[in-house]
Amino acid sequence: MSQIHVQTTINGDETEFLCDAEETLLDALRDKLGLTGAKEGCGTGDCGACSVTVDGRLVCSCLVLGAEAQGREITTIEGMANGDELHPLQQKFLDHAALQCGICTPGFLVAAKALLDHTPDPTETEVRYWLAGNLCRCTGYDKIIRAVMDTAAEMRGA
Amino acid sequence: MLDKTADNGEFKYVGTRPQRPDGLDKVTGRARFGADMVMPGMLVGKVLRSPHAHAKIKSIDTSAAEALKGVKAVITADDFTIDVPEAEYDTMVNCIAHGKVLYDGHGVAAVAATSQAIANKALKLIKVDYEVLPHVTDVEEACKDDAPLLHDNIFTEGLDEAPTTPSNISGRVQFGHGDVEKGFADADTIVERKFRTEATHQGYIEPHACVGNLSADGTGELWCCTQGHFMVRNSCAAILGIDISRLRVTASEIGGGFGGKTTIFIEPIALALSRKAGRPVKVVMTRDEVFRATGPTSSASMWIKIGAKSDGTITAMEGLLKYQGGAFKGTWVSLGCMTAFACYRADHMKTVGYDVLVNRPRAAAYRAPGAPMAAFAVESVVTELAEKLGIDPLEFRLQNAAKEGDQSSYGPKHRAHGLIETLETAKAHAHYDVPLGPNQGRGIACGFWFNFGGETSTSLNIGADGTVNISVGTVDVGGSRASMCLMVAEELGVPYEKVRCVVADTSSLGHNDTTDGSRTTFASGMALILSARDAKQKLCARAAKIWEIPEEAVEWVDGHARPAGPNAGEFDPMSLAEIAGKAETTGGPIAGHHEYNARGAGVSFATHMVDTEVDPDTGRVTVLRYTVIQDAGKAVHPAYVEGQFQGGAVQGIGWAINEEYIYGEDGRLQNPGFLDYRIPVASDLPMIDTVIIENPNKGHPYGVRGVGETSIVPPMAAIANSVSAAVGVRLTELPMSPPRVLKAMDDAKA
Amino acid sequence: MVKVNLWGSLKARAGGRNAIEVEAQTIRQMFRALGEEEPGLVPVLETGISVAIDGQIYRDDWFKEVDEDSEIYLLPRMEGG
Amino acid sequence: MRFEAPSTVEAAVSLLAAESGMARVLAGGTDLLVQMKSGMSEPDLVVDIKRIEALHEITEEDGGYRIGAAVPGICLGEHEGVKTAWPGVVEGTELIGSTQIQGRATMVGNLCNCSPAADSVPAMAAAGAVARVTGPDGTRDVPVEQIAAGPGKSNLAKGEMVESVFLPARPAHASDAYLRFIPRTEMDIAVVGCGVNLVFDQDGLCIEARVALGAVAARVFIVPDAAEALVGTQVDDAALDALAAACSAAATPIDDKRGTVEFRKKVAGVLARRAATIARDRAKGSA
Repeated sequence: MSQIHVQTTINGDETEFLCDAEETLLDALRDKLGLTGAKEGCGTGDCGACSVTVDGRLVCSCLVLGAEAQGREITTIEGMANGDELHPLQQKFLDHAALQCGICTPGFLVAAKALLDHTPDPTETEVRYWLAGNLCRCTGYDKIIRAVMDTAAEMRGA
Repeated sequence: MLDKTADNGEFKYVGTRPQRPDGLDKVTGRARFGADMVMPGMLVGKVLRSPHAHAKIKSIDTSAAEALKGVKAVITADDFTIDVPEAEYDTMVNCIAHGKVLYDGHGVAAVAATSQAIANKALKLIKVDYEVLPHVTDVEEACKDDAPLLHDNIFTEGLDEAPTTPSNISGRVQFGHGDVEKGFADADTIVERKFRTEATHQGYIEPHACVGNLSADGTGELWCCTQGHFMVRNSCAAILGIDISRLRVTASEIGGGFGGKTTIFIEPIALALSRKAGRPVKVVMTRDEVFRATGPTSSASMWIKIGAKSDGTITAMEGLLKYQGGAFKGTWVSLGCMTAFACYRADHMKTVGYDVLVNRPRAAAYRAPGAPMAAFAVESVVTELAEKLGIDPLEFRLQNAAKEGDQSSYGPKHRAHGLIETLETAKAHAHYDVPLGPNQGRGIACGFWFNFGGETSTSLNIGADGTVNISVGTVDVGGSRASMCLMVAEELGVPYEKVRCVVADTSSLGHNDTTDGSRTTFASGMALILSARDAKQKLCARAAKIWEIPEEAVEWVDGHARPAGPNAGEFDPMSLAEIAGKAETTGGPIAGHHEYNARGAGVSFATHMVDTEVDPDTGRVTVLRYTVIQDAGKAVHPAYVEGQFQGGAVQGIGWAINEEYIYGEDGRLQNPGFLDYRIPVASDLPMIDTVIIENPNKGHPYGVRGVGETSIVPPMAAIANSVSAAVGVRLTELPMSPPRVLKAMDDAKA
Repeated sequence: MVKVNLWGSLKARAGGRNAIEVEAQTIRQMFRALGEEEPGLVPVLETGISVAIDGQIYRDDWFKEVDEDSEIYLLPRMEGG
Repeated sequence: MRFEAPSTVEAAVSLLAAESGMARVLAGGTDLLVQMKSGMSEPDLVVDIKRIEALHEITEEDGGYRIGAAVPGICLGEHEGVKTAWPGVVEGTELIGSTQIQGRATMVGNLCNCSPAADSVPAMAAAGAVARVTGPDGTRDVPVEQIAAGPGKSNLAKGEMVESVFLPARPAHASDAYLRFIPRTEMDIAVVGCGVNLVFDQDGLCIEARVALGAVAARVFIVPDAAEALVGTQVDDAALDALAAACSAAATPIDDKRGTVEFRKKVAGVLARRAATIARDRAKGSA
């Protein structure tokens, strides 16, 4: 069967790729476009390691078909820093030691950015529930939550 | 050995919290993990797994799969070497079944194809003719005489008389001292109970992944996520019958391991497929495969009995532990027996353990393997006994805590350690005095783990600009490269930012044992300190040459070579960069290295305190407050030490409340995914408070003890004590999931 | 002579003894002497074993010295996570 | 497999009807893609309905709301009108999965997946919601609790799809609530779910009640005895006890990896009592 030609925008760049009908957006990003920052931890939407945004909505890219990206705007972890300038969340994750192995980190950053874009002054409970779809097995979440709260405070002050 | 201590204020870099060297790559998505590697011409490899818990493989027909367009190789057990060393035999059979499948998910065959879709299609075309056999997945059931037998060549080891019939009990072990009968006779109060725990999975977020490239002549390379790439090299070489020197293994960044990546699963399969196909092959497990075929813990059935005098002195401690280790022999029950009573002093101690085989995946290490389940049982009884005696459980622990010079539960006398300090700190902690509301309870528990040394090789190279490269062979699972850089910066007296650490491949260093046993910061760290001392000596020698004075007349102080005394001559101190800049003309590159079998690992103790609230109508447990207090010896990078404490505690919370392997009547795993294998999510938890105790390990120049594992030992017991206090009923089975807690409450009311 | 304490389940392999005294200056000599004294221990010694000397645990370390004052315990080879 | 993304309902229905093999509708995809990955579902055709503009709309109709099949949970949660009128339905839908899932999963998809544990369905059933089904033979309206035939099986005919769900007008002194029991705080499938929808008269007497249970039978179902326990009462403790007993008695669950029969029966009563209390307080607060 012939492949589907998809034209889309990824991290602001117009991009095109060919994919099979059953191929996920995550596979297209990783295997076709070399954007391996999004990770497959489960393939069933339970771990959030593959988080990206599609037209500004936070989604698991393992639960989106590549073909659905047609005409959409996708952002991934690779689009989070502005050149060599880190997003404040990225810097705070480093400052707070909010990562150990780092496999879940791209997903957490993408999800946390979506939260702060949406709710600049979240409570700890809001942060915890917003990020409940991002599993981390190393940190016990403590330092991640602190990094997000601290970023929010700093960004509000800025 | 202990050269520097916090007390004399000598540390400049160690104990600070700088940004980790691999951090930038990890927050930008650039870090390359197991599944992120691509090799030119790469094929996709997939493994066919058994749908049966126990079955004889009568035949495998791969012809249709081989005929499928795009399929480049199909392999079965026949593609592996026959004369595998005994030590690796079980590992090989666990990777690919030989004649018999032993658990749901056991690998049977594998394919390499030009795409994922073709590989999946090919798997469906492989015809396996199974003769299904009766199975057993429960540890107690497996011990019965009429239980289905997994292996007809395993006879129980460690019995007084050698058995004549094979058994699912592969071994009996015993530890202890004194005479427990006498000890119990001296006791005024005795508590004994039975406990059960279900198997849990390490639950790392990164599934196993590798890319292998092996030529017909046995030369190859392998990229994989593992806790020990030297172990991977040696095991794969043995299983594939190739020379160790021909296989270069590079460890990718690793997305969590916790012990589960201390053995191999897909690596020899990728290499065997590659050898057959003549192209690189990438194998990435699905989450379903991770749960069904890789390292869960043992499930356990335990009995614990402890007696004490009315003044609170423990007189005897006895335990019987049965751990299943999956379908192959294991050693985990030994560790359970050795650690069970390690926090206590008693004249009479005895633990007996049985290693039991069942139709489940081969148990792998999981953070202090074997210890957490035993601690759950023991610490539950310790608290219950204290309550019966009318003594505060924390005071009771303080009264009976093992101290330096006391005979340990595993044999030798204890050396200096920080257990008492963790208990005293708990008592003084604000958490201890927080008032509790209705349906709430507070629990405490202690935990112990050995920590290991092991084979280690490191090198250190000084660049012409005075910067320092260090190479270690121990995989960095949680920020250890930062700790390595801190220790080298400390030793050489150069800024942290001038030191960079890489995890070198297997062809670049001598053998390194796996990152396990909380050994990396201890063993690689000490090797690097010694490598740095080696380099310092050479730097001093170069300065001596430049100054034309004897080597002994030069000393290294604060990052500079200086004349050692007034008689050595008048020279301005030379920095490391200055000496390095002249390396070419003074004798060539300056480097240090060290290879050893690290000795001197220091044991580690912890006390955990937790408050929970139980919904009286549903049995649901909420963790309200949690505090971890642990002896780190010396915290090199305190933020990552705290991270180890917090991570271990939360894994323990998962184990305590919701995580479990659920097998159906058919012997198949019912919950092989993160939906129904319920690891804690962010909204389940409070902040995890930590206190780092620094009781230095005299076996390390800076006093470092391992910190990675002890933190998972106390949580289940601490939570059980807390929940039991909240509901007024002793919980004796893990996980304490809502149905189980509600049933215990209802049964108590009835 | 050094006194080597065995863990419980080695008793059956050592003629019911909890401890054996042997002539040895190093771990290697100690293993050799133990094997000669109690051949039943040889398979266990060969599969790899740890030794605690004065509470410090040594793994695969033949040439570590032992002396008469040392407290010596054999322990199973241990693995961690 | 073929992938199609038509721009009208008519085109979608034609595609679905014309496919000789298995055809599946893709809305949020949070169930479908999981089933495809596991091999549970191997469709020959997937019809993405998100390019159909009309299906993204939430429109007012006869004092109630019509919610399009492509409206993800997060958009429903952002709609003040629906939130005010049917807070229980919104909270049920918002409980489906994580933030990431909320960006995709739709209420209609949740309904059509036909899981007995679907979080949005008990609240919809309690609300008296009606699904609009369109197929090759035209359009029909079906009460939501009649969409599922059993676990994973629907009563939809070949070529039919649900294009929207209608939530009726909310009378005065009325409100609803949904609660589910899960072991964790998030990310689990309901072990028991309960939707309660109550209408009171001016004197605070309950005049209408609909109670639906999820995850305790092969389908989400309405519990008439539960309504009977509440109607004519102030929804006081005695009435709530009767409600809990009725729900526990009506539950016919199975033992599985998520819970035992004993646990589910008991918790069905516990949740019904708690959900009814919330609905009562909401209704009286709004009175």
